[in-house]
Amino acid sequence: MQSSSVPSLVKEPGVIQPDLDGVTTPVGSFDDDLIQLLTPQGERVHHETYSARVEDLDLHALQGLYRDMALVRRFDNEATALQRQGELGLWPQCLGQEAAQIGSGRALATQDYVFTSYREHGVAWTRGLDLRKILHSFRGQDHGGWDSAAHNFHLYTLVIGSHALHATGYAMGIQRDGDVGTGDPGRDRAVVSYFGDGATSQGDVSEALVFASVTAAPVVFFCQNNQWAISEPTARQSRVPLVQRGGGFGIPSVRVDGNDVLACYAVTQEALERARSGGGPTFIEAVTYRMGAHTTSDDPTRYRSRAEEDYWRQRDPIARLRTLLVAEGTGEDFFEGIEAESETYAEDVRAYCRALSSPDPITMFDHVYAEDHPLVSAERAWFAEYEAGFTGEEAHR
Amino acid sequence: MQSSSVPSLVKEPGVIQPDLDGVTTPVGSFDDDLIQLLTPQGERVHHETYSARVEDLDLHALQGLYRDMALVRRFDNEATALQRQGELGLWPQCLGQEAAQIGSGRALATQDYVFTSYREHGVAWTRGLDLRKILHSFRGQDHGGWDSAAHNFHLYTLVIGSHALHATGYAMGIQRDGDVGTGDPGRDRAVVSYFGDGATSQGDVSEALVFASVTAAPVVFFCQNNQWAISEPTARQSRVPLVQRGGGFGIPSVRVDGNDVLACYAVTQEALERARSGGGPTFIEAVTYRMGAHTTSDDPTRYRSRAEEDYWRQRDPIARLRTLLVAEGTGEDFFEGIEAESETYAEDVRAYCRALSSPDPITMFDHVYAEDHPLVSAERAWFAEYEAGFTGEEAHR
Amino acid sequence: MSASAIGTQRITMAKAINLGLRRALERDEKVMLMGQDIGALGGVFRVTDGLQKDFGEERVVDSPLAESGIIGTAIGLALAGYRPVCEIQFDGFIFPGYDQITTQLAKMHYRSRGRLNLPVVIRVPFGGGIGAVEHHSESPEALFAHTPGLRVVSPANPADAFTMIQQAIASPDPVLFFEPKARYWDKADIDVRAAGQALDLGGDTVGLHTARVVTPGTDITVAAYGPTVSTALAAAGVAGQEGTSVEVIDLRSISPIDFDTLIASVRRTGRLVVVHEAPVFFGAGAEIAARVTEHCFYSLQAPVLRVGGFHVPYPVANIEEEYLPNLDRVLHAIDSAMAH
Amino acid sequence: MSASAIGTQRITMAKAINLGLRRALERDEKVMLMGQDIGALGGVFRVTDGLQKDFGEERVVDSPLAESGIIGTAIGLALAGYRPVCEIQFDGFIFPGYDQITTQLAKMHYRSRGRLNLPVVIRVPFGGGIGAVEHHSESPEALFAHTPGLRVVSPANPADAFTMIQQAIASPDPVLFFEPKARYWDKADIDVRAAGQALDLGGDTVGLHTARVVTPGTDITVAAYGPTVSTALAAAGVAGQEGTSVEVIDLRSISPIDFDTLIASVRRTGRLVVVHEAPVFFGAGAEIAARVTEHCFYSLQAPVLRVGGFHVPYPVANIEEEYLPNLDRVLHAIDSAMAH
Ligand SMILES: Cc1ncc(C[n+]2csc(CCOP(=O)(O)OP(=O)(O)O)c2C)c(N)n1
Ligand SMILES: Cc1ncc(C[n+]2csc(CCOP(=O)(O)OP(=O)(O)O)c2C)c(N)n1
Ligand SMILES: [Mg+2]
Ligand SMILES: [Mg+2]
Repeated sequence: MQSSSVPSLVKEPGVIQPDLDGVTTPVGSFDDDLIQLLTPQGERVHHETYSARVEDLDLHALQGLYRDMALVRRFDNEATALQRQGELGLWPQCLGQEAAQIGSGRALATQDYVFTSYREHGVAWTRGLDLRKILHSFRGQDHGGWDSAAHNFHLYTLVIGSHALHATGYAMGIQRDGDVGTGDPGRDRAVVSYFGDGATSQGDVSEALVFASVTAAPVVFFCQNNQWAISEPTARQSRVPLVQRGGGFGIPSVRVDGNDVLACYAVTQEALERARSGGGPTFIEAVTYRMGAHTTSDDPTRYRSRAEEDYWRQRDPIARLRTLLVAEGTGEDFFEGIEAESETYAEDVRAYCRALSSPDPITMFDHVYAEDHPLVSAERAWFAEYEAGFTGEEAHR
Repeated sequence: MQSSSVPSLVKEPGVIQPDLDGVTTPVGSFDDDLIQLLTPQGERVHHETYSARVEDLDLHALQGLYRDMALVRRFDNEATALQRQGELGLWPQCLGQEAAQIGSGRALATQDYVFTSYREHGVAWTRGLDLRKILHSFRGQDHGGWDSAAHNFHLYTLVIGSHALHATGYAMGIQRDGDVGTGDPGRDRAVVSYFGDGATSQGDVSEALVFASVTAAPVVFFCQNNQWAISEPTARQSRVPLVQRGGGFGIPSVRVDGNDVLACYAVTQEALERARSGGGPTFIEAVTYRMGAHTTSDDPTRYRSRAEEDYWRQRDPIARLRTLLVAEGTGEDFFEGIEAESETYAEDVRAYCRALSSPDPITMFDHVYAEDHPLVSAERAWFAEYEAGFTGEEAHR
Repeated sequence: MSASAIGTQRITMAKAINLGLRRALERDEKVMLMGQDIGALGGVFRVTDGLQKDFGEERVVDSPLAESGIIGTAIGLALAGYRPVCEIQFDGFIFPGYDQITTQLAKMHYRSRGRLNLPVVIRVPFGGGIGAVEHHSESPEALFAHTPGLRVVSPANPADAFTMIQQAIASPDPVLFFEPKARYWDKADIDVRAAGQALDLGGDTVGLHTARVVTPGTDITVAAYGPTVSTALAAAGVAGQEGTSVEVIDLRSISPIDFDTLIASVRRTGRLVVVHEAPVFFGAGAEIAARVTEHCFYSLQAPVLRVGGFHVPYPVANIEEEYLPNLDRVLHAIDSAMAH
Repeated sequence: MSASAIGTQRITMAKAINLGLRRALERDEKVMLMGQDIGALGGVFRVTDGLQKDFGEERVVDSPLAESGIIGTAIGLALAGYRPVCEIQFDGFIFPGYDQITTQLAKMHYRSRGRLNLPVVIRVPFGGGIGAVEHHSESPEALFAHTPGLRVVSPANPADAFTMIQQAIASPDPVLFFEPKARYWDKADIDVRAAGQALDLGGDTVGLHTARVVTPGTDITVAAYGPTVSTALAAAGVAGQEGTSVEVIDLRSISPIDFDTLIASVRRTGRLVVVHEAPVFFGAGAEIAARVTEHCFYSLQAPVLRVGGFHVPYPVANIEEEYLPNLDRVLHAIDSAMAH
């Protein structure tokens, strides 16, 4: 099986020659054709199109982005710790993906709507969600945990790729509401759908690209290519950079350094503007890295190298923004303040989580249907009576 | 809803600018970037890469292609007539798509394997299948009708897009058999999967592109864009020419005039060679036209114009080859011979079809499982006894 | 042409659904139809004939050829406040959308603790008897009824079709709406205006999930839904002439099942035959037999008998009449039950 | 390390399946494994641990993240002469592959009039009780058993898991192989060599679709499969102490169901309780109750009772113990049946 052989074709009319660079690029390295405004060394880079989009971010704003990322990381680490302590059943870390999530999330307007997988705690933060609510489902108390409409932030979706279609449908609804291309910045809306590199293989994601493209729906597909789908490297999902996927469906696509919060902010802002103004969908590939395990149940030592992890640790999204902040005049006290705030936050998260109590078993019969359902009612009644039968000794005989 | 507005982006590194021409191109017209070796007027065109691939087709060979197309059309017309006469329940015509099917089919080697939808009677012909067997299923006597292994031609698949995955899996099998890249022309094999423009929207087709691309499976995706999926124009499935789809998955792709039998032959031959030699998959978009109804149950007057049909009648694949043949010295007797052969063939098809008899009802219990199954056995026994109970008057009381 | 201006007329089931859809589109601008070929073509069965012309391409949408995409985007549209009615072209083509139905559509209300409703209707022409090729004659209702969160119904006549499609669209829950395609061309007199008004007033109509005693009888109950109701009625006619009084129940709903009506009937008659086209094994008849037996253990004179599809894929058209639970097979089951 | 060199050892069910897969890979070079993360990681449950290392990336394949793709390409590979064994990561993620299973895998043999076989096995870790998040605790077996052309089985202990996975792979028909994930870490002593030899000789082993009387009893039969067999056994123990003699039957196969064994038992005991985790409504218990009642109408002292999931989506982990058909609920059903 010659799975690494690359066909060589002459470029000519009628022949689409895909950019096959991705095949030989080792997983985890950067390519040249990546939008970047801030290097791993924390230096600004000029970009003809995108630099303008971060010009209005003054030092205060940059510090805000730093705070976002730092607090989300602290939250994420605390949740991981809580899982280790047996307080959560499972935790999917967003460690390492803070720039992709905060950068894109901060480009959103209040009226925009977001659909995600299960790892987008940073995006949730930008939507004003009380992150502690995310713990509910990983503690086994709730399948959802928050009021999605209150935050324009949909519940996490665990079936990979499904929500890309929900996002597209929601965007089709926005079109029908007339909330696209009015020019009113308080009215025009768009949707962002976040998913991973692995998700791009699911038929549903491709179908979402079809529907979004042919309807010119105001939706941004934000693919966090964190190099891994559990134990499978991105090369198991695509021979070419994922950014090419969007183009194949007629969707303008952009590849961005996902560990560069400024670049993520800029490209997402542009894509959202296009969507809100009626320009249709955009596909963004944010090249980032899952610095932690897939979830707390995972064991990455089985499938990836320490060297690779080290390589990416050098590209930590928070560290590089810190370097920039320092270079642009932020004092140590700022960072100490964030540190202190993080600790208080973590303590609060811990206490909140521990105080959560299990739902009453009878609630399992709630909300199966919005309207009355005789079978559910009968089973609920049976269960209540059955449970009532257990008193003292009798229980469990 | 601004479904026709096209976003304008500056081309720059990191930004994939899809070719959005397809959006404004009216459905049914040709684009420039189409591989063509024979014009609608029947004149040869030179093509740097592909002309060489038809050089060895002498007049005799061209006449053979003509005969293929003419007989397949005659068969197809006869089947349509048989449906009108109540001899078939349904018939999906291949009218107008003969060049795409014969051109590509004649590029196949015996050991190649083919998966199709339900309209590929022309391809079936090139595989040596007795086309009359196709009538079985449309007469309601069989779900399949032929021995696929005997012809390396799989049964028709009616669930749109499903078989693109079967084709890819089969190609993965060929890789495991070591029948790729050996250099032995009698051994190296490839698979072709035929599907329509509508099918490209199905998740399964996209997933097939993923699997084929990452495994470099020896499979050619041959998409007959006949402009319609029942009543929906190709624009309902894609904003851009379908040929771009393949590139997005890292698959070399080519767009060919699907009514040009020579061009179809040439591009398929190239793609097959690449696949057999280990170069992986190719995506071919053959731009053609469904000159008839979707099936005999369909009524195209509800959704498309006479003008459009006229436009395409000018581009009839058979007529243009005839012009070429005449120009290159074929006499009227040849065409008369084909005419006569067609009539004999049609009569034979008619007689065969009419002579087909219904299967015995008890056979419905055959081949549900390859191994014994107690429930099927019990139901079969019950049915036999039950049927035996009906004698004379008793039946239907 | 406003549906409400029509009054009593003799219409087919296909037309009745068309009028029901039209009324739903008229009454609630959030209602929209999606599916393959439902626009200019009016659907392969012409059930949506004329609706795109009258309500526009935004409300009657020709979707790309992808069932998961249709149902998945319908979920998103429902989250955005719309009430999508999806047409699946044929029963056998619902399966690419099965994941969205089973893991998303059915569970979103529960997942969100009741905060989110998904009022999505999925219309599925189903069943056999039309001489079709593979995948065009299936009865997959059991594959949806087993999943909590979904409602599954099937009308058996034009009047019910007209009413039930509107009730399904009005439901805040997802509804699988199985249309017996072999009955599409059956005609009945319907006073569309009266039926519509009754519906508007929430009054006189039978609930979406209520079974109906179509023919009262005393010796045996025959329960059916969708395409087999007319077979059951025919059997009742023949059996009646032969001296057996058959009570025919049109279940109308497969999830939930109106067991109250069913149990009350069986307590009276003491015998039950269930008829459906789907394979008997793990079919609706199994659930009905199990539950009715549990509740009527001492009233039953004979075991509940099931008449339905065999454990074979839907066979070729030439022999489908022998596969289908036809008049003779229902009569045979009635005889067997009576002889017990 | 060759599995056949091992001899008696105390192993988990996960390990037993691993050894069964290893033997199958050793014996037939056409056998191959496909799935997400089954290579270097060994699968999320480590069932395929070490197999890619020993058999190579061509035979133990990490697939792209797409269940339809996995099953669809497995069909193609089977057509090309291979015997693919697909791992679905969790029960709740089989649905994107449902179309390929239902319309293609189940029907190809029939469609081709027996010319084509699809010896594909789909391994599905299923069931609850492991404190997981949504979609990770489902029991969808009924959604496959209803479809003719598929075989559906579930082992309840390590020894059966070892044998049955090999029988499933040897079957010329497609097999859905439901592995009770809550039992993956249950241990038992198995003489792998003896079991393997018995299998090779086609001798001493129980057929893939044969039910087994695990504990004989005289007062009542309790039928279970997969994860609920151990619950049934526990209930039999408690009930026995209280004077009720319970016969426990491990069904092992859900399609086909070994009704001969079941009916013979119920004719003796006169009572039957069926236990499964899947929702009761349209679940396996319905088919069992319906058919057993039909055949044992005069032997049954009480209606067949079903203990299973409620008509709600699988609930949150904190309260799953109350949802699951646990010891108390099985005992309660036994009491009810005995009291009838
Ligand atoms: C349909 C489906 N199949 C399998 C899984 C199991 N699963 C959970 S996460 C995951 C990998 C996802 O990878 P990716 O899309 O890259 O997202 P990431 O976890 O890296 O953020 C898999 C296979 C699932 N959740 N849904
Ligand atoms: C999964 C599925 N959905 C719907 C259908 C109904 N259907 C049959 S043919 C067809 C259109 C196919 O269009 P295209 O792929 O362009 O092929 P063509 O008929 O033009 O050759 C549709 C929607 C089907 N067969 N399968
Ligand atoms: Mg990933
Ligand atoms: Mg087409």
